[in-house]
This record gives sequence, structure tokens and C-alpha cells, in this order.
Amino acid sequence: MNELSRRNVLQTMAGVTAGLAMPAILTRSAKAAGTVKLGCLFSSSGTMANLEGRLNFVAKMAADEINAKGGVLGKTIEIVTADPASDWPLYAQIGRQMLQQEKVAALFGCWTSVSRKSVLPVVEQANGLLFYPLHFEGDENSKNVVYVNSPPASSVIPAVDYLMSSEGVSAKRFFMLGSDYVWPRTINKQLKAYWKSKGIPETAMREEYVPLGFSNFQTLVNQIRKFADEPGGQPVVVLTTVGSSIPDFFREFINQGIKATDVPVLGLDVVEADLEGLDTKPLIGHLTCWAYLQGTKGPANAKFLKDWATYVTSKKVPFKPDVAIDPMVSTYDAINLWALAAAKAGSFDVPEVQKAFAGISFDCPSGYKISMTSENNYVARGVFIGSVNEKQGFDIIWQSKDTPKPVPFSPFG
Amino acid sequence: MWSRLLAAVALFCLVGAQSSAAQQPLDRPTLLRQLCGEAPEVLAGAQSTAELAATAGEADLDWMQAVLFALVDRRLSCGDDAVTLRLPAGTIVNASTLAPATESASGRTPILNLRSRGVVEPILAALNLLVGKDANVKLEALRAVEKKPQPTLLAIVERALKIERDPQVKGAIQSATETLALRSPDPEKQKIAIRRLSEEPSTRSLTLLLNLRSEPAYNANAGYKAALDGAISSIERWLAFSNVLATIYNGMSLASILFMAAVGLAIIFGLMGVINLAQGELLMIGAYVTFLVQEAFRAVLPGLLDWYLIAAIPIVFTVTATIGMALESSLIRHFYSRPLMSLLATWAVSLFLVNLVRVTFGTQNLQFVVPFYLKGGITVVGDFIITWNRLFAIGFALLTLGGTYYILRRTTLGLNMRAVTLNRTMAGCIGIKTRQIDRLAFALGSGLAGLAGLALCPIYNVNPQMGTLFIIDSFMIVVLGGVGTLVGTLVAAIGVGQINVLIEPAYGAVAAKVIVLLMIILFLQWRPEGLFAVKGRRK
Amino acid sequence: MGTPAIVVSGLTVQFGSFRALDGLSLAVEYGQIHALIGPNGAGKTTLLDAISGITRSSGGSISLNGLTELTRCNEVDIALSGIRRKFQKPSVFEALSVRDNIALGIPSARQAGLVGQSAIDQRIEATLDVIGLAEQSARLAGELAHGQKQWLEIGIVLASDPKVLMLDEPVAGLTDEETERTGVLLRKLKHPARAIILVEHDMDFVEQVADRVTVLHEGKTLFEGSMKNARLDPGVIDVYLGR
Amino acid sequence: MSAQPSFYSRFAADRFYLWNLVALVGVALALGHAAAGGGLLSEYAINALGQFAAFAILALSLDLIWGYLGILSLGHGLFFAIGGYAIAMHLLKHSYLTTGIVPDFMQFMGWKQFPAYWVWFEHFPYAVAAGLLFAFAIALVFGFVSFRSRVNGVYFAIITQALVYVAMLLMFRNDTGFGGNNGMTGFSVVFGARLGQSSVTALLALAAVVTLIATLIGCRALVISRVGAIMIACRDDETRLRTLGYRTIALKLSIWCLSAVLAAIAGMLYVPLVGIINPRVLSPELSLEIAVWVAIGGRGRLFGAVIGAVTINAVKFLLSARAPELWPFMLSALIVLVALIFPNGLLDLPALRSLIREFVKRPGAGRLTRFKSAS
Repeated sequence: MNELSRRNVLQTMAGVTAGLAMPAILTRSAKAAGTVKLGCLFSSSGTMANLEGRLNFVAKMAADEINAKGGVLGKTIEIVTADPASDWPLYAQIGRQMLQQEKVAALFGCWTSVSRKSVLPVVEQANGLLFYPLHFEGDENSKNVVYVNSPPASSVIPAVDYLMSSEGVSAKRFFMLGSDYVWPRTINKQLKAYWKSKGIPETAMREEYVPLGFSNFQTLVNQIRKFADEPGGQPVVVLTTVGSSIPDFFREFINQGIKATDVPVLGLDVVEADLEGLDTKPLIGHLTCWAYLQGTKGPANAKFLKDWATYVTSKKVPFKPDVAIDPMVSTYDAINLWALAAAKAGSFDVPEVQKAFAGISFDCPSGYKISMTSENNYVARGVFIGSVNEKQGFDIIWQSKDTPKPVPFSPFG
Repeated sequence: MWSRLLAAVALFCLVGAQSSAAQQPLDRPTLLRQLCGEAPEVLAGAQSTAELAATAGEADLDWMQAVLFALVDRRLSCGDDAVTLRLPAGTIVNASTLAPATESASGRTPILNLRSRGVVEPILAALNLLVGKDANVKLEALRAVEKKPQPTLLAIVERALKIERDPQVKGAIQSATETLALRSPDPEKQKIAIRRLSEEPSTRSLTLLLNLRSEPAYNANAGYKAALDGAISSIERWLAFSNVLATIYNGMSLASILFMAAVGLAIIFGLMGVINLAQGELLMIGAYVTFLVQEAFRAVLPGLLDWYLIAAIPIVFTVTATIGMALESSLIRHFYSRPLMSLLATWAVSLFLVNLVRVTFGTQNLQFVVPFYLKGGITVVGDFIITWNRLFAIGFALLTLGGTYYILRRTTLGLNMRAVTLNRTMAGCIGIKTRQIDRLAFALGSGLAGLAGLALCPIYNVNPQMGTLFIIDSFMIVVLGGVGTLVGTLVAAIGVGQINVLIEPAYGAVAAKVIVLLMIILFLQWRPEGLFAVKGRRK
Repeated sequence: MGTPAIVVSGLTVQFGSFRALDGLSLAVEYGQIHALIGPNGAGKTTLLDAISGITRSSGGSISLNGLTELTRCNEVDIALSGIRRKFQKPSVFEALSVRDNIALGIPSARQAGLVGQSAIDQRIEATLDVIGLAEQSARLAGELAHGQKQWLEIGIVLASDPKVLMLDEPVAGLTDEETERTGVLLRKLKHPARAIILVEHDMDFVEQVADRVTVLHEGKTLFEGSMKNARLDPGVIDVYLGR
Repeated sequence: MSAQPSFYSRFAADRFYLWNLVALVGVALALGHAAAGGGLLSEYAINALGQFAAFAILALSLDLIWGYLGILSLGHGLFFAIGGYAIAMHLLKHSYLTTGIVPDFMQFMGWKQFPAYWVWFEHFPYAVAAGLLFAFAIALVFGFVSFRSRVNGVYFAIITQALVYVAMLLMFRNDTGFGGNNGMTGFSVVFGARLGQSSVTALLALAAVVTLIATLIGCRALVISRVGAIMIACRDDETRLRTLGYRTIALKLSIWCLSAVLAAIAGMLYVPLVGIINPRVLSPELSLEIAVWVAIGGRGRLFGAVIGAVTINAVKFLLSARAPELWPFMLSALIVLVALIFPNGLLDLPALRSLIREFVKRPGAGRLTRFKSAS
């Protein structure tokens, strides 16, 4: 970011000029002979752009790696990208276009659950495949979607357990603050049922929702401060806001002088990229949980980070070379899983690839060997709990022993 | 009988054991090993530090403070062979001897989990109370200890009370110990603590006092009951007052943002009748220019980095005003007779600017250094905190208001602008160069939008889309206030800000916004000319 | 003389602190052309605005036929009660044909006393003839010359056969020949059941066509009588005609 | 001598309109062929054509009030959304009764049954009537208060924009019972047939195109009638028209309500084709974009709106898949071009011709003259 200089400007100019040479771009898809196409549904404009945008490049990087090893079934992978502009119906529109016009072998995409839900009927109707790289609310199991990341039972619940244990902060009271859409609503519904089963009274839970893109958290943080000072035991905030509401919330949290040791925040959708604009020193100690954190040790991660950094610098990708977030790794996993399945099936046809999912496994950069079974389309992943550090990243303070079996349908709620 | 005796003996032994432990010399390597270990070991190490601190010698106290501070601040490096720490100044020293050293190759920084952090931070604060060099540091440390009173820390506080020389700090420690006696078995001490707490009203104090109602003394001792009930009702009154203040403050901070976003628009719309949908993008550009100024400071004047925000003011104004002027003379001037087309054309400009910034800078939020004068806030009374960044916005809005008022009322430009607003043709006839006035007014309006962007930097996320958040709100403010009146814009901004904040706690932020916007829409149907309108012949 | 068509009494119109009309009283008779003259800002156009309901008065009354109180009506009802007004700036519908323009002058056939489409068509043809634009009927109004636009607007307001016709500067910007023709046209419009109010700066034209003249000054009546006498009135000379 | 030409000759006077209408009938025939099982058009093309037709109706509805009445609404997405939501509610409830799958939003809100206002929505006629009536009622109330207090021009534009924004904020709330941000999706059945079958898609697209043709004919009949002349007169000089004795409020109100109902119909045709509706259709940007379609195609010419809507959306579909970065730049350039040089739209052939003539006459003359706008 510090180097937004002439190079970027020149790049822009080049982009605009390239646009004027439209016909050349339009003929591009004609050279598809020895290739197999994979489609990406990640926005490069709108509210989700900062997060989703980088996933396009990870997909390309993964494809490049596979192609360098000879491709899949003798064909090179070609990644087709588009811009659904953070507009949920447009994901469906472009998804349809990719499946029916571009004839992609599989789709990789969506961040928010809303966008996935909008693409779902399209992939089901066309019998396509969508690899979804985000952890989410669960309660869904379509044969046309591969859920690469974890449902709540295997990601959120362990994190909440940690907070409630004496090893964590012995949390007794919970302030749930989320963006008003399906993922936060469902997560909170399941959490409430979970806490009830643990004997936590209703009075110890508060639930508030803000619209997507909401930014003025002054009043809400006031309320949290009040909630924290009330009797009943250690309070925590379970934050399920998404996108730009995350840094906005933290900024107000800092300014009102609340520390993680007073009221820890479990930010379920907080990734390194959300902390980019913040001075994270006053945020040290707040928590997040993902199936991958950049700080994880191991050769797979070291290789992934190095590859990404090289890719960013050599391809002049407009994102930081030294930031890797879970959905990036999940997208990387997704491309590899698809390639493994296709190679195993000996075909790019969706029904064949679907049959091949059972039993495949891949060495994820997270250090876990992730795998799929014939039971469902979920991928078994490891779980990390991270704590915000002063370098706008996370320190790993807990991680699961192995990859817990994914439970698509929550027993709670 | 026997049991009581036994208990007394046990207690005696315990005390004895503790004091004998305290007299042992500090085992620095063991302690360091603990602090470098897993979470339970860190906790044990921290606890033993706290116990030792009540009696340790001054050199050891300094050492403990340095090590714990480094631990919390992640400046500790645990190697297999040696433990080093980096002093705040940057030099690496051996953690045991504090002699200069080099960092071990196998060094890793221990990570405090939340529980350990919750324990270590108050201990560090207590140590600061003992060895701190500055009265302010000590007072802050005292507050931290008070907030999380731990039994082990009481001894340290007592020791601090004994050795403290500064009368102000000594007094503060004295009253803190009295407050900490809230849980003491002696009702008289409790009463003093209750009075102390009622002097610092907050929800936390209230919670502490409410818990005391279950004490046996509450029902047994009439004086105790009266003291407690009096304290509780006093705190409740203060809290109610502080809530009113907080609401007004929150409302004013929202109002200041609305006002700044709207004032430039008010000038442009009032003067030219042109709606500039790209106003939000000028605001966004203002924020980006602020960022560039910050980067320039970082590169050229790193020592003065904290002052970039102030230095950016003239630069931001000039840049956005120039962009506005260019916009006016290339595009907007063609639309003075076609206001509806101007809506579409300026929207196109806004689309263009957003995307230009997006492909140039990327979509991520810009990272701003928060200058020291905008960090945090101060508790005024009860739960009411004044946060510096919002106070900055309010102050900035007031300055903007003053500046704009001055330009409009006290300068030739302002006079000419008002003349053109009232009667363009006539103004032209008496020799005012209306084209030039248009351009300058547009430049002024754009510059003000840029300044609004600057003021938002410490509060909001700065990204290419930030401008679109403000455009509808600021239009409603301008129209509600009445076109062409600065006072109207001000009153509308304050009104909308306050009403919004009043509704928000009850119905939530969205409902508040919906209700306020609907109220404005209805009001405008009833009074299309707004709150303060200049009346004239229709048609 | 019968009941006056329009009686204005004590009419006040205020813009902010400025009184455009200040307790003005005036009567306009049927069968006459009544001219309003006076310097700029005297309140002539404001009076027409007030009568046609475009501007709300802050005091006084305006009555039609001594019955209808116009200050309480909106401009549509006033128009439908038979009052028409030509604006100072030629206001014709440029995107429509000349014929369509005239047709728009008849908002309601029944109210104009016409039965059936053929009666309406006849009225349109007749109006086109009167204003001399029959040849141009298919052209777009926007393509007409300035003088023709003035006549077209007179045609529009004439089409419904109004009781009161208000003409705001009908010869402004016309050539002498066109002014001449307009004068002829105006005299043709005179009718025992019609009152015509004329606002004009061209004194010779006013003298040529007007039966009666009211000179306004600062929202008040300065003089009322014939144009000939107005030219002799010292007050009028002082503020308006010049020495 | 200058008698009024007959209705039919006036209807047929515009050759441009007629040829385009013929072309549209051709599209409808092709879709009919596809619905009968013909493989002339790809499924994707069929779906896209249906969507374009829905957008064209939406653009027409705006053209009716902006192009012919001079009222710019920047909130037409509101009525489009009302229609869309009504039909989505129908599809969802119909699908639920057929398949028994509980809609998503009820699942995550923990609701056991549909909110009270969902009653009878399983009946198609009721859903359509409810949607149209609601759009009509909103338009009537809002239009009445606005037009009565003479809110017009840019004021009306920005107040409608605020209105659609408010509606968006409201619909983003999950507790309204319309699915919140998620909106509604997962429609599986329409009239008992499985949604997504290519013949069903073709029928839906055919319905959209046929409705578009009907709307075009109806609108043409309206604008060449006397009412059309009054509308244009009202657009150009409302005060003049009022002083001629026309109750312009009633006129504006009826056309405004008609326009709202048309927009709602467009929404009803659109949603089954895309299979999702959520509050994003209420975003102020979309409503602004509708105005852009009309402006680029040309205001006050019915086919201008249609061609504008179809071209812009076709290019957008194409670009957002192939060169996504480019689209916003192209769109903004187009708007500025139209606003500055072709105020009557890119289809303004006379303006184009004279522009070319000017270039030919004065080679090297770099300056483009602006052409007079209709309003």
C-alpha cells in the first residue's frame, strides 16, 4: 500500500487502454482447445472487493502450479474471472453465464452466504459444481456445492468453548453483534441454543444487528460498555459483522478505551485483511477462529506464503504479498481438490467428479491433511483460534489436534 | 474449637511461609523460564512476581517491571540458550542481567493468551505503581489495579502507599485502598468504600454497590443501609445525567459529520441549482489526499508524522477545489439549465472517480496513523466518554462553519455569491462575472467536501466506496435545511443527528435511519422549501 | 354598465418584506380593453399572477362577475371559470403542432359550450383563422417565428372563448408590421361578453387599442382613465412617461 | 384543410417504431419456437432475452413519466421490487406447498409459519393483484402528496431516491419477513412446472417479450392521443397548462401510478427468470441506472428506452464476464457523452447526421456542438 506510485497508475492506464482494444479481449476465449476452464465468482468492486478480489489471484496461482506440473488429464487449466460487483443477484447471473456460455468445468466463489444462496439454484439447475471457500452457517448440503471450509459445529463452537473455559476467560455473558443477514443470524441462533444447553440464562445474552456496510458504532459500543459493567460475570462480544463494518467497529472499540482483557471480542469473520487499516496495538488479544491462520508453522505453509509473495510481485497483483487469509488457502485447496478429483475420475464431467470426491485428501498449507468422504460434500479441516497481535495479524493460541469430522446440520437450533 | 485452632495455625504457617519466600533472593532464570513457558507456567510466574513484589528490593522491582513490560509488549525473546529482551529504546539486552546482548537465533516471542494477559497486565500496573517515574504513569497504573482488584496486588498497593512521596499520588493511593476495602468484613470500612465509589459514578460502581445489598449488614445495620441506598441513588442520578450528555455528544458528533458532508453541497446546490452526485467522491478524494500527505510526511518528515492531519488541511482543500473547478468548467457548466441531466452526468463522474481510485489504489481500507492527540478519550462523568477523534470532527465542523460563514458574509466573493444566488441575471447586469463566481463557488463547495473527507479519516474507513455512504444523507440535510441557507443546513444536521441518536438505542441503527429519512421525506412534502427558505416569486 | 368582470379591492401581495401590490383596487368592465401600464416593478405582472391564481395574495379580494372570489381558488379553477392569460414570455408548447396547441386551449369541450368532436374541430379551425396561422397548423410550434408564437399563444387562450382575457405584453419584440397586425387582432377580440386586460409598455399601441388605462406605481394605482389623459397627468409623467 | 389525421395513420407514422415492433415480434416467435422445443436459441440466450424484455418494460415505465411528463424518478426500483417481491412470495409459497422445503429465511429466523401477510400468496392471481395494487397504492400516496405540494424537478428526483433508499434499508432487515439481505431464492416450481427446465425458461421469456410488445403498443396509443399531447404540454410548461384549466395533478398522478404499475409488472417478469430477489434491486444505483438506460436510448421515444435498456444490459452482461474492470468506465463515458453531445440519446439520428455533416463541412473542426435538448 505504501508503494502506490507510478506503477499502479501506469497499470491503470494500461487497463483502460486495454479496454479500448475490446475486440482483442473478446476473441480470447476462442483459443480453448487444449484447456479446461474453471470459473471464479469473486467481486473486484463493491463492498466485498477488498476481501474477495484477492481470491481471483489465488485461483490463478493454484492453476498455474497445476499447469506447471502438466495440468489435469493432459489439459491446462484456464481460470475465467468476472466481477459480480458485490451484487448478489449478479453472482447468479454470471454463474449461469459461466456454466452455460463459457462451459466451465466448475465454479469457485462467493464469500457471503447470500451470494452462495443466490448461485445455488443456478448450479443445481445446470448440475454444475460450486466450490465455496468460506466458513459459514452450515445447515445446507447440496450435491452441487463443495463446502471447502468449516460449518459452525467444527469452527465456532470450539472457539466459544475456549472462551468459556478457564483456559480462556471463563466467559459468562455474551453480546452478539452481527450484520443483518443469514450467516450472523444463523450462527447466533445456534450459539444461543448451545449456550442454553450449557445453562446460560437468556438474560446473559444480547443480540444486535446492523445493516451491511454500517459504520457508526458509537452508540453500540456504548451499549457494549454498559453491558460489560453489568453484573453476572465475564462478558464477551461475538462479532459477526462482515466487510468494512469490522474495522469500523474496532476503531470505535479502541477509542472508547475497551481492552481485550476487559471485553474480549471473538470476531468470527475477522481476517488479517480487515486489520490492514488499523493500529492493532490496542486490539491485542481479541480472538478469531479459522481453518487457517497465517502464523501456522510447517513446510506447506512456508511454501504457500513464498509462492504467494512471488506471485504477487511477479504478476503485479494489487494486494499485499505478505498477507494470507483463510479463504485464500481454502480457494487454493478447492482448486487442488477439484484437480485431484478430476484426475481420479478421469473426466471433467460433473457426475464423475462428484463420485471421485470420496476419499481424496490434500496437504493444506494449514498443516492439516484435509479430506473428503462419501457422506457429504464437506471438507474436513483443522481449527485454529488466533489472537490479534500488534502486527495486524494473528498469533495462534489454540489449534485442534486433527481435522474434526464436519457436521453440516447443527444439533443446536 | 479444634478446627478453629487448626485454621489459625494453618493461617499462621501460610503467612510465615509467604514471608519467608519473600526474603529469598529472586531467582531470575527460573522466573524467565516460567514466563517463556506454556500458559499455566506463565500464570504461575506472574503470580510469584506479584507475591515477591510486596517485599523485593528496588533493583529486583525494576527488573520485574522491565521483564513483565517486555512480555506484555512482546519484546521478550525466548531462545534455547538465552532469553533476551528489547528495551523500548530498541537495544537488545540479556533478560536476566539487562546487559547488552544479541538475540538468540532460536528466539521466539511468547504469546500471552487472554487469561494470562488479564493477570499479567494488572501486576505490571501494580509494579508501575511502585517503580514508575512519573505521577501520571502511577495514577494510570492505579486505575488499572483498581479496575481488576486481585488479592495479591493489595500488598503491593499497601507498600506503594508507604513509600510514595508525591502527595497527590499518595492521596490517590489512599483513596484507592479505601475503595478496595469494599469487600472488607468491617462495615465501617465498607461504608467509606461505598462513599468513595459513589463519588466515581459509573455502571461498574453501580454493579459493585448493588451486589452489597445481599450483605448481611444491609438488613442489620440501618446506617449501612442508608449509606448504600444513598450511594446507589446518587450514582443512578449521575448515570442518568451522563447518559443525557452522552446522547447529546453522540448526536453532535453525527451532526458534525452530516454538516461537513452537506455544507459543500449546500453551497453548490443553493447557488447553481445543480445537484452534484459526485460530491461524495470529492470527499473520498479528500481522504485519499490526506493519506498521500501522511505518506509524504512518513518519507520526508517522520519526526512530525503526527501533524500530517493538520498539514493536510490546506493541501486537501486546494486539491479538491482544483478538481471541482476543473469539473465545473469541463462538465457541470453545461447543465445549469438542465438540472435533471446534471444528476446523471455527475453520477457518471462519481462512477468514474470511484473506479479510478479503485484501480489505482486498490479496494482495501487505507491505513492511517492515529496521531497522539486523537487517540482514546477521557471519561467525563459516569459512563460518558469524550473520544478525541469525534471531538476533532466536532471542532473541525465548527471551524468549517465559521470559515464558510466568514467567506459568505465578509468577503467580496461571498457577497457576489449571494447576489448570484438571489438573482443571477441581475447580478450579471451589475457587472458580477457570474461564470467566474460559479466556478469559484463550485471550487469552494468541492474544497469543503475534501475537508470533510479529511475530518472523517480518523473516524471512518477510507476506501473508494466511502463517498456513496454520504450522498443521500447530505442531500436530505441540504433540502431539509432549505436551499441556500447555511443556518438551515446547520440546524438540519444537528436535528437529524440528535433525533437519530435518540431513536437508535430503542429501535436500532437501521430503524433510526429509516424513521429519520421518512420524517424528512414527509416534512418535505408538507414544506418543500425546507426549514429556512428564501421566498420569492414562483415559476 | 353592468357588473364589472373583475373587481380587485384592497389587494396586497407580499414577497418577504417587499410589497409588490399594496392595497390595490381596480375594476375591469366587460366589452372593454383595459390596459395596465407603469414602470418595471410597479406590480402589473404580479396583478395578473394574482388574478390567475399563480401567486397567493396576502390580503384583499378579487371577484369575478361580483360572485366568485378568486383569491380562494387555484389557477385551474380560475381558468375553468373562464379567465385566460397570455404570459409575458411567449409560452407555447414547442414540441407540439400548432393545431395541437390550439386544441389544448380547450380543456373541456362542455365548459367551452361545444358538443361533439366536429364542433371542437370547427372551433380550432376558426381560431386558427383568426390568428392567421391556418397554413401553419401542422408545423411544430417550436419552429414558428417570434411574432407567430405570440399570436399562437393568443390563439391558445382564445380557443375556449374566455370571459376574461389577460394579455401580458403581446407586442413585445414584434416588428412594426406585426404590431399593427396584433392591434387589428386585438380589436377583433373585443366582445360585449369579454373583458380584456392588457399589460404593455408600447404607449402608442396602448393608445391605439385600450378603452381605459390604469397606471400602477409601487403596487398602487397612480392614475385611472383614458390614455390621452394619462399622458397629461403630471404624476404619471413624473414616474413613468418622463418629461 | 388541416383536419386531424386518423388514429391509425398517426400510429403508423413512425416507421422506426414500426420496424422495431416487427423485430420484437420476430423475437417473440423465436422464443415460441424454443418453448415448443426448438433449439435455435441457447438456454442462456433465452434467459437473457427474457431479462432484457423485463428491463425494457422497466425503462418504458420510466420513459413514460420522464420522457413524456418531465418527472424524473430516481426511485423506480421501488416499484420494480414490489412486483418482484410479490411474485417471489408467490413462487416461494407455491414451492413450499409443492415440495415442503421451508424457505431459508424462516429457517434462520426460527419461524415455524409464514407471517400473516403471506396469506393467499400461493394463489397466483392474488399475488399479482396484491403486487400491482400495492405498487399502485404507494405511488398514489407518494405521488399525491408530492404533486400536491408541487415537489418536482430535482427535488422529486432526490426525494424518490431517498425513498428507494429507505425501502432498501427496511428490506435489509430480516425481521420484516421478506428474507432480509438474503431476499428470496430457491424457487423450484412455477405453475406446477419445474423452474429451470429450458421450455419453462422459454415460456417465461416469451411472456416477458409479449408483455413488452403489448406495453409498447399501449404506450404508443397513449402518447399519440390527446392525453399524450397534454403530457408533453405538462412536461414543457406546467404553469401554462394549469392556467389553461388542466388539473395537472390528476394527470401526473395517473401517469405516475400507471408507470409504477408497469414497473411492478416488469419486476414480476424479471424475478422468475433470475431466480432471486433481494434488497439490492432497491439500491439507489440501480434506480439511477434505469434513468441512464432511458437517457442513452433517448427520452420521449418509446423505442429509445427499450433499445437503451437492452443495449446497456447486453454490454454489461458481456463485459462483467469478460472485462469487468472496464464496464464502469465505459458506462460513465457513455453517460457523459449523452449528457453533453446527444441530449436526446444515442439514437438521435438527425443529431448524428448533422454532427457528421458539420465534420465533413469543416474538417479539422474539433469542437462538437451541443444539440438542443427536448427538455
